Amino acid sequence: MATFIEKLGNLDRRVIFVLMALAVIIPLALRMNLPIPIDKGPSKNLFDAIDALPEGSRVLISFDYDPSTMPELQPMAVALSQHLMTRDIRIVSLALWPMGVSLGNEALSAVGDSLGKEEYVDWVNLGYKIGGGVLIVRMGSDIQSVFPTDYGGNPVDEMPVMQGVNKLGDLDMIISLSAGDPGIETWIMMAGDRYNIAVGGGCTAVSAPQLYPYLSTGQLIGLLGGLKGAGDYETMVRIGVENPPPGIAIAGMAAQSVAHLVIMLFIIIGNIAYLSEKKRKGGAK
Amino acid sequence: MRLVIPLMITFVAGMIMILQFFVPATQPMGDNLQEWYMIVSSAAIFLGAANLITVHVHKIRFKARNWKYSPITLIGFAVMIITGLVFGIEADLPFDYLFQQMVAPMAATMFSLLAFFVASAAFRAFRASNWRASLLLVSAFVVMLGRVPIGSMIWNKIPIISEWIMQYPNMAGQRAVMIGAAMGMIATSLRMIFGIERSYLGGAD
Amino acid sequence: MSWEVIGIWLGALLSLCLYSFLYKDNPFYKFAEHLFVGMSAGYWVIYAIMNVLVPNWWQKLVPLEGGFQPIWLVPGVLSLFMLFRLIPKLAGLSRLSLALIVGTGAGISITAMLQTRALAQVNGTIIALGQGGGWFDWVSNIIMVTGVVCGLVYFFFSKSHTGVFGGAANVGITLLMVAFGASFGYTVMARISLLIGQTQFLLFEWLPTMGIHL
Amino acid sequence: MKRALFVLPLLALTGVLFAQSGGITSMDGGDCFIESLTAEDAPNDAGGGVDITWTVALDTALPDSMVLERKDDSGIWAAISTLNPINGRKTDNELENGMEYSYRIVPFYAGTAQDPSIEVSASSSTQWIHSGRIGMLITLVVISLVIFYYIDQGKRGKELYIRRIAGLTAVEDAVGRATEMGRPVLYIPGIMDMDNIQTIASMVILGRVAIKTAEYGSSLLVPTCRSVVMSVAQEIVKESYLQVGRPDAYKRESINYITDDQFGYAAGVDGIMVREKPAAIFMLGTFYAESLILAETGRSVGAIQIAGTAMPSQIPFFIAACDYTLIGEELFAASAYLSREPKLLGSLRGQDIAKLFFMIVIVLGVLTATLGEAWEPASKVAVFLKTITSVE
Repeated sequence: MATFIEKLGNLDRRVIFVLMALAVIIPLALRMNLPIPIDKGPSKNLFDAIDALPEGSRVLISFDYDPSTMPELQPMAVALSQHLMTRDIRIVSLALWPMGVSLGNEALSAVGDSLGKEEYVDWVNLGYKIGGGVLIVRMGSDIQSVFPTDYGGNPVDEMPVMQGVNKLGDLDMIISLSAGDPGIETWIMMAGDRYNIAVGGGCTAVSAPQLYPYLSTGQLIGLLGGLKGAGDYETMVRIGVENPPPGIAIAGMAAQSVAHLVIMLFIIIGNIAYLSEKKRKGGAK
Repeated sequence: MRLVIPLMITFVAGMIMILQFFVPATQPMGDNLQEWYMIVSSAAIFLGAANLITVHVHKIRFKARNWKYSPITLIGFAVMIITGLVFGIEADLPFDYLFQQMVAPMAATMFSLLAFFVASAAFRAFRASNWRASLLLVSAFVVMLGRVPIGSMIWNKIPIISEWIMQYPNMAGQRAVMIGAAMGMIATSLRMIFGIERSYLGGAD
Repeated sequence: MSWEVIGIWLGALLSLCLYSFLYKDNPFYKFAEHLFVGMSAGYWVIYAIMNVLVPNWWQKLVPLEGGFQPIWLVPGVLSLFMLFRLIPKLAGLSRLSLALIVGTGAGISITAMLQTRALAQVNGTIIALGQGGGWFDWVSNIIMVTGVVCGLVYFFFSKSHTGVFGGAANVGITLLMVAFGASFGYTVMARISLLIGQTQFLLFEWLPTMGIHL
Repeated sequence: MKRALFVLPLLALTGVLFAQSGGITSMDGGDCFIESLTAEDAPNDAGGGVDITWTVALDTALPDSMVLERKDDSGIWAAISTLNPINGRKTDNELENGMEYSYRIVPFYAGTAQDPSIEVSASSSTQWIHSGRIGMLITLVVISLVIFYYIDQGKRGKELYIRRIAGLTAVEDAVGRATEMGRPVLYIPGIMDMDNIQTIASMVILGRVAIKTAEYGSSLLVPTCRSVVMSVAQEIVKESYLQVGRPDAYKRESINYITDDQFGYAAGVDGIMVREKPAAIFMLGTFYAESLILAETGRSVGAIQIAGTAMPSQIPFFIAACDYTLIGEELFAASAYLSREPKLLGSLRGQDIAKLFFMIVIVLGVLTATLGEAWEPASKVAVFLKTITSVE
């Protein structure tokens, strides 16, 4: 018996791969659904901060991600746009990552159309420019010099949504949906800290722990971490809304749970095998 | 001697960037410098492109191992360059289509391989071989449970404990790493700006 | 067959080729890998041209509204110097461009690192231990402050880790391990999310093109 | 110590305190719904900015819109911007320094202009020191002086100790093992460009590793994600081979560019790993999500892996999948450890003193803040420490 368990401890990693694949495919194919409890915390803080903005405020959303992190960040983009637009807050958006432009557009135009919001009046997408932090610092003194036109080449000066927005200081909040560098940290360093603008955001679950310190120093007002953060936000936006649109994040959470269980099961098996081997070797001495 | 001018450029550029942070009057100068920097570092990509072509042409010519795959790289490279230059990069044109339908899914797939690797790494590395390893194991385990709804179904305190670990021990650790690494980075940067570290320029004289 | 369906098939087949790497290296993976490397390299070259060199350099050197701004020749020349690496005799000139990149980068990092990674973190750690009120807050805050201080002790290089100092360094590395464990656990979710995203693509976008609806 | 002189201009700057001029006018807005209106030089800018702030009376109806007007040279008022009444703040940019500008606000109700507010005026000026960053400037100057002082001490031949760093003692073994097995050494310098300090640190370590591979005669592969990193790596490795007298063994084509794309790079390097089967893999520099893709594949081909990064989020993966991991600052200590160059050891000593300074600030701050809840004077110390560590 001991040898069987010990063999388990040296399992070929391909067995683990197969089980992981099944753990994700089966719940998705069967469309399992588990309820999400909303926690107090960084997700709620971001929601509340946006809820407290007066109508007509201007918020900058920076789409700092690409398709590889879409599963986590795109639902956030959608949920945030829904929240901002229903509260009649104007959205100025841009991307520090090249692929963020079209992803951002997808979210903004879909939500905008469903809520009857117009491009150039209620929202605009300025597009992408390389430069990360450098770019932000330039925008601190003059946005129009960095983005004379939006992503489609339309002059920004004439857009109603940009009236009164000349530099970063004219914005009420910056939200960065960030998959790495440049991303939230860049915005905190180059905009939040320098020009004293509230910075909030969403990130992949992986970078969330790294951003926690900024939450406690107040450099970040709130944070959506990974699919769970997106799920939280989706759930909060849906409260009090009749016939809410389907949530993208909620669907994946079931598969998430099962896969977590599988990994934890592996860790337990690994440890039982390890301990039993140690015990046997210890006994043989 | 051949390093004098490069070292001076490094010094001046570094000092301008430091000054523009503390002296508002020098901000326009810093802005310009940063734009130059952006241009020069983007232009460097042609070096890489030239290397990529050389390496693969070389492989094909000398029939190096796996040379049969090199034409694929070259064709892929050429197709992107040509579609980009001919049609432009706006949405719904060939360049964008190729990116969206081929490059992006491949990037997403490579990224998602991590789910498998995280599982195999956790299985192999998280063993209670000593008490410190056990702590690592326990904190990973609790946080993992706290992140999914199932955790709170097992015991409703688990998300709270997981959040506590993130807020206190984890934050302390992250902060120590950040402060320490910042000192390392500042010292390295200073050594470069003041010409004490110059090996990046190649040549020790 | 529409372009959209072709696109889904391209994406799906290439994904499966790359996934085959999990079993072992094979011709399918080699094919996808080489294609990926070539296409992505081409993509970034075009991006550098279209998104930086044209708008941020060329259009400033020769603005659309006319005129010629000679100052923008400087970055142009420096860029050219960078490319001189390809010509062995002139390769030395690339040091000038490299110096600009490195110097600017170093200058930006000094202030950014000191502000965001050092001072802000020190500032955030300065709290009253009783902050929060209850006994548990005391414990938590003490763990936090001790953790930061002992963690820093671990990073001391010029003093041997023995005696009290070594004890503190030990506490430090232990806490770092707890932090790394937590960070790993927290991340697992994100990694699985990515796999979920790709699986959703294969299950709900690709399979339906073959008439399979789950 | 000569280098320290360079820092003096910075120090001198901190001593210069500029009296903020620029004609601040603040007015009571009269019976208009604007209660008060202020114009003053925008702080901490390169000049050309005037801040206009206002408060609105709460008991009157808000106008539909408000227009900010500025008086030009000829005394004519021109609208320059539409204001959001509740914002309370607006900066007028691109002004000429030293000129006196006058402003007033005109409220509109149902499209009709009402009586304008009282006018206020100000002129813009350039600031020579950012008032919110003086504490940080002093800290930076002090840290720099300390580091330069110890670098100088090192150069003068002062004996400097460095503690053992496990991952680095293994470098020699790893390269030796690769030679024995007749397999290459793979060096991955992260995915960021040369402006990144971790990449720079990695390049310096690459120089040391290359010396070892040159001595042992094992082949060294360096795939890079950035063009500039590639050319720097070529220079550095060539130099190392030259240094140990093996210029013939240097192969430029083994240091090549893969692609700028993060995951394209990971795919390419994974391919190299399974086909070349390196016996030793170094992963030093800035890594993001690709860290574990590389480390797990490297592990599966049985290589000894030494990793190091200052990215807090990636360290756990390296710890789980690699034999040795340099954590955070250890990456920056590596070049000193491997070369034992006095100036680098000195720099390390300086870093330690800087950390000691921060530790003292933290401990003192926490103690005084805790005591301060019962004893007022202590809290003043805490507030002072909070102030000098906060940066605007």
